Amino acid sequence: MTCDMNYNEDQRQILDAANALLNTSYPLSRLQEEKPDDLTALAEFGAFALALPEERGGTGFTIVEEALVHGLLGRHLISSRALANPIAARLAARLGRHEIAEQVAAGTLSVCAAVPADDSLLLIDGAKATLGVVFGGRQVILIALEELPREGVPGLGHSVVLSRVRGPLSMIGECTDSSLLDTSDLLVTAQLLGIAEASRDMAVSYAKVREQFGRSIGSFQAIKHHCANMSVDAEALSALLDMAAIAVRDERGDAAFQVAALRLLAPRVAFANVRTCIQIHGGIGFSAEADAHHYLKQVHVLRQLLSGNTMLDLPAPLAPYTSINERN
Amino acid sequence: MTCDMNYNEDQRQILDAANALLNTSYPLSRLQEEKPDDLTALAEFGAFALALPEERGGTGFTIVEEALVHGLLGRHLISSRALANPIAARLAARLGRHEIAEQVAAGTLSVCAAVPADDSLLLIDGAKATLGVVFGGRQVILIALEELPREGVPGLGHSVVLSRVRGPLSMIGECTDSSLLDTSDLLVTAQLLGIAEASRDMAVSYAKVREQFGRSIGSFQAIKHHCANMSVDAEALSALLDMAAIAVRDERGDAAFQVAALRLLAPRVAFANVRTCIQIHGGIGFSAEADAHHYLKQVHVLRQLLSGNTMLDLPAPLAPYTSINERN
Amino acid sequence: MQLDFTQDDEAFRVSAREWLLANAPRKRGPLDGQSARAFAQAWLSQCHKDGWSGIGWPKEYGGRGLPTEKIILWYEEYVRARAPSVLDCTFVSLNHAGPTLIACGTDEQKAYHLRRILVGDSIWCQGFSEPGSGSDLASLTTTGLVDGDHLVVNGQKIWTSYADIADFQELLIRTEPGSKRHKGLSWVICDMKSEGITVRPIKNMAGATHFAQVFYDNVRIPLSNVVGMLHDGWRVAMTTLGFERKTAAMGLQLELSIKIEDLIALAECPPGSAIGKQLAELRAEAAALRAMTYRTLFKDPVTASDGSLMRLYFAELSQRIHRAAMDILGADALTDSTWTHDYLESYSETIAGGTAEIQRNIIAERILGLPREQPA
Amino acid sequence: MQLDFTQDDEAFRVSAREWLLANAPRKRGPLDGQSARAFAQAWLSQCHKDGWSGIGWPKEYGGRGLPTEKIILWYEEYVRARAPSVLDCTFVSLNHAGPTLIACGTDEQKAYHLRRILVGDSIWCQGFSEPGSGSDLASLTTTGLVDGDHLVVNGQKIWTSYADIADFQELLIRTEPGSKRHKGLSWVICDMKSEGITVRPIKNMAGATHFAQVFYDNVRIPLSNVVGMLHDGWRVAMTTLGFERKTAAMGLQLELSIKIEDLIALAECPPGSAIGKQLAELRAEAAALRAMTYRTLFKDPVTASDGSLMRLYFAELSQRIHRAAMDILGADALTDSTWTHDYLESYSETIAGGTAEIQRNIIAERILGLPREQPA
Repeated sequence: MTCDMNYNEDQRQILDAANALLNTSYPLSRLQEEKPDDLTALAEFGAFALALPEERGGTGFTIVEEALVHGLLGRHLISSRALANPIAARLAARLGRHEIAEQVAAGTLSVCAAVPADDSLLLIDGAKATLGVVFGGRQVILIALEELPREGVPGLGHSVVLSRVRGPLSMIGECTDSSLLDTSDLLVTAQLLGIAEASRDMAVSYAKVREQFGRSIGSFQAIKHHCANMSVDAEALSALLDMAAIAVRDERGDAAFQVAALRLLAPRVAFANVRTCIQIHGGIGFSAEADAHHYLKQVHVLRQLLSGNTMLDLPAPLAPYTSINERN
Repeated sequence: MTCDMNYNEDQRQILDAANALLNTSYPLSRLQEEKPDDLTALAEFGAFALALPEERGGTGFTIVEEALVHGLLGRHLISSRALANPIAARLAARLGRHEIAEQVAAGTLSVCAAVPADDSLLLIDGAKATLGVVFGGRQVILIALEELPREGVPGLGHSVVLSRVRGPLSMIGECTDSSLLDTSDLLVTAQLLGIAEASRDMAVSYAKVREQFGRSIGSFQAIKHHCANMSVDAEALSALLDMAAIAVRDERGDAAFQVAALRLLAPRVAFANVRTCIQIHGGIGFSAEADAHHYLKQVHVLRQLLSGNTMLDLPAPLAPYTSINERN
Repeated sequence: MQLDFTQDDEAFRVSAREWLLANAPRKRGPLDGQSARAFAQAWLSQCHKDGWSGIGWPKEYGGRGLPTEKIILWYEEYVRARAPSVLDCTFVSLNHAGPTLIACGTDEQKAYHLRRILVGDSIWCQGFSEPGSGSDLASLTTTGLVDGDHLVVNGQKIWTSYADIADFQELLIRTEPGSKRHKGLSWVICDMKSEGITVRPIKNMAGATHFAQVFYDNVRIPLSNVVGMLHDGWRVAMTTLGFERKTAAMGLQLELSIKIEDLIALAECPPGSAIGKQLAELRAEAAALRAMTYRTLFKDPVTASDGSLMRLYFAELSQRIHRAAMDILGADALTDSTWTHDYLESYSETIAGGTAEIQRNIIAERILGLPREQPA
Repeated sequence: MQLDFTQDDEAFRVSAREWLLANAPRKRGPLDGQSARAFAQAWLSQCHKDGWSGIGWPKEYGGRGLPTEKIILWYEEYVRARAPSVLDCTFVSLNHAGPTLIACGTDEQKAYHLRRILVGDSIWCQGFSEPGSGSDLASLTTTGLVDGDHLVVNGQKIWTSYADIADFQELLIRTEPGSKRHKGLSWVICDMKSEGITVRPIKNMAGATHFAQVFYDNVRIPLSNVVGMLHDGWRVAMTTLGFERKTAAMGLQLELSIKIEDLIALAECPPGSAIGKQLAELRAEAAALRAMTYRTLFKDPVTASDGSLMRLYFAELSQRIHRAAMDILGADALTDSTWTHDYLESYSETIAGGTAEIQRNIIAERILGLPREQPA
């Protein structure tokens, strides 16, 4: 078959392996400890070198498998450093800084994501990072952080870990090339999809066991329909992500269009699902004791890493041949 | 009591009387005949002279009671000529054309609503009207129609009755004064509220009697929650309408603000309720045999008669004394 | 995961495109009645003449037996060329009755009907819904009692599209007296010219009269018209679901991608404007629907609940697109036009074939495993 | 229908405004713990000193017995001056416990508690919800067994706001063994310093710790602390609903009008922009909420279902306003600030005090008369 939207055997294997690693080394329960994620196990697994050519230390997979793995990273609420890392590696390679690219891919240089806020930069979970990737609309910038003084900043709900840096930045280089931005957005939206699916699953599981009025709340149509809505949106987003990942991998003409669609849809779906997940959990969902709120906060983080909306600037892959006026 | 949001005795009486008239002379079942409404009975009731001073043939009520009555006209899907009429009367009076104003209020001159469409005017249910009120954004224009040739135009779903006129118009006068536009919008939104409430009531009644899966569909939570949503929105809109009507009557400083809020909210609520009403009715709701679709089409007509959005141009009646920066 | 079209596929795409641009009617056909029938038949006949009818049907039954890739390309080219809506009066025969006969019919039934369907000679309608069983199909009560070598049918059906112009009907009836729910039903071929059938057309809110109520008063149908086993009609009705959910829905789903492009062309969208934001979101959703459509095509088997996911997404997106059109049209929203007609028709999307509420129940119960609704 | 404020009303408004602008703290108080208690007590004590505590309470109990008009004006001025949130740790005592004691308490209970509440000397919390009965309050199982002239309480409560800093609790318990649903409950005053009480604070998703789980291990409460009749606690709990739904909610509801104005000031809204459209709609909804609030104030009686209508509209509007703020904030949405904190807190609006789903059930069943949910 020349077309097939199902996962192939290799894809199933890498997903199974990544899942096993994540369940062992990064269970959600770790979040209660409020410690920064140690990404060593992921780096050793090769998660940051997935799409690198094998001669550069990569595992020979493609952006498709990398996106699938990032879906799992989203599910497991892995620090956004795991996103900054593959973007930094690609950016460094484009800048001809291959020594940086290789160290980053191997996980020996710590990279964090950063976003501009007024006259400063907010580093996300970057207290100890040596490099930063600034996600600033339609460009990404690689900066050196080693010598910059960081000021701790209380983050959203006291659980997003932030620090602020000011003053002249030590810029390694920047990139405004759409293809890198599309790759970046693909990985970010893959994580958003992971969150959208995980919050659906968490809500459904809870709805099956939580009882009110003498029966499981999942037997109430309002809850059922909430869950159905979460499923439909996650399914649509997931199909779109697969389509976009294939298009990016194969450098198809519609790659930019598909990623633009993802960029709009993914944060919306992830937000809606996380909100519904919290609502279905009731009081416990609003507490810091359930994990639902961590998904919410991560969605807020991830959406800041998406580049700008280009949805109406791109030709559609499926457009009419004649204008509607010609037809009627 | 100096403040009271309940209807007083006079208001209850006029509503009861109008309701009795409408039930007798304008039952919804008349719509199956697809004939233009004869507004004589309403004119004789004084519906078009409600807010006129008594010395001019009015009944001495105010815009508040007029708005309440227009809520009932909306419920009964009375032709939009019943809206064009009181606006034409007010506009003629402002233009010093008192003879026109009096004939219109008495119902002896027929007036229709008109909206600009490209280089022509669409008359709504105006096949025999002698005057037209053009609702064109932030102005209303009174035109004479007698000598204009009209071309029949198929209307929305073949049930909105339209005709088109072209060429130079015989303009009697125009008005861009906000107070007249606010009065007009108040009556239009009152009709939209009437539709929002009527479609809620129609949906609830049907949900109680229609059975599927061995029980009334109103016992399913999805249907219940649809109905609850219709109620909440209609209740909010209704409270806002009362607030705005009082403000317009008493020439309060916040009248324009309240009407601006109505202008945004009323079509949205009416649409949502009518859509839900159709959905709850299932197949029969989609057919032309139930009345739900008439509500839908009337909402489309009424929204065209609303003047432009001014919501963010007006000061709020309840605004902070200090900016948030001063506070923190 | 791959979407690699071969050179052969691309050549097929070009031939489909060229044929469609040269042959597809330039104007929308009539909405209902005999003129709609004539228009649809002429178009299908023209398709058939050049080998474009039943492209997914097996070759042995007169189709072209094309693989999924080429069917995708056909429908993509079909909607891009603005060929007539797939949801015309040939929809049921091509996408539902035909495939059911192929799967469950006798040789005689196949021999008689399949070619007529492909050529456009016979028009079919569907007799499933009843006044008391809209969303609850299994509660249907129209009966067929065996009398010699015939079934004698009494009862009524409703929301039967094109009943007034159809030659045959796929009719689901309760043949086992006293049976409950899904049991004891049969799927039979009903000749619409049979004595005892009365068709009462019902006008819809868009002003078109393409559905009807059908009354059966001692209608005699030969037992040889039963498709599959007697009393086994539910299973027969379910066999085409996969086909229906894959191929048949494709044309409708892809058409939304065209509609949103038309809407973007129609609207003036300054960057950052409210309408621009809305259209961008709708365009993104149409892209997602297309991706879902393709994903489903390669899924095996496609379950009823997969269908519900896609159906629900499609229906609500279609309604949103059409509502946005009404906002963009301004005063023209009051006139009858292709946009306003389609807008009104779109209200049926969340009702026909199982309401949105039923689809959500199916998703919640069958995919997510939430507890079943408690019966009364 | 009229909204005519008298000269006397207007003079009152001016005096309220001047006092608030001169006295209301310029900064938001601490969120939780003893410092939040100290802040709230200092503010209430200041209000009381100048006659602004319990303005709606009857004069005989230390209030000012002001009519509805003046209470409206007070809350309007209160939110405009950005005085401290009414939903601090004095909310339950002023708006719930106090009015309940006024309506149902004994002379001794009133004499002991009411003045302490008005002055800010005693802080109350509410002990209604339990782990197994969140939205289903009537299923509560914490028991109080009569033992001589005491009740012996065992069980647990959850989502009790400010339990860690409260002096007293309004505690709803099952005092009639074996009773079901609303029957056999009692409303008692529980001294939070009683032996056998353990408070486990629970951090919420906004990082504040203002609610808690409370465990009762053979806690002895004098029978003289029962408010109303023994076993008649449900009725007692319901008496304050009217008050709560009228006056208490007003401050919160009107505060949204201020928040939307702040948001409009914060955002840059070019005409026709997507964000401008959204803010215009939110502003219109806030205006509608204000109108609903006023309407409800003049309604008599205010039923539970009136409360549900308003509660639901308020809750969802509040969440939409706060979500819009997050969009507008851009990268600042990642930092902890008044806006982001309030945004996270807003998630409780559709959960606390009966979820949005429960409110919709109440509206559908009690206002619209749709059939009751079938019990399991």
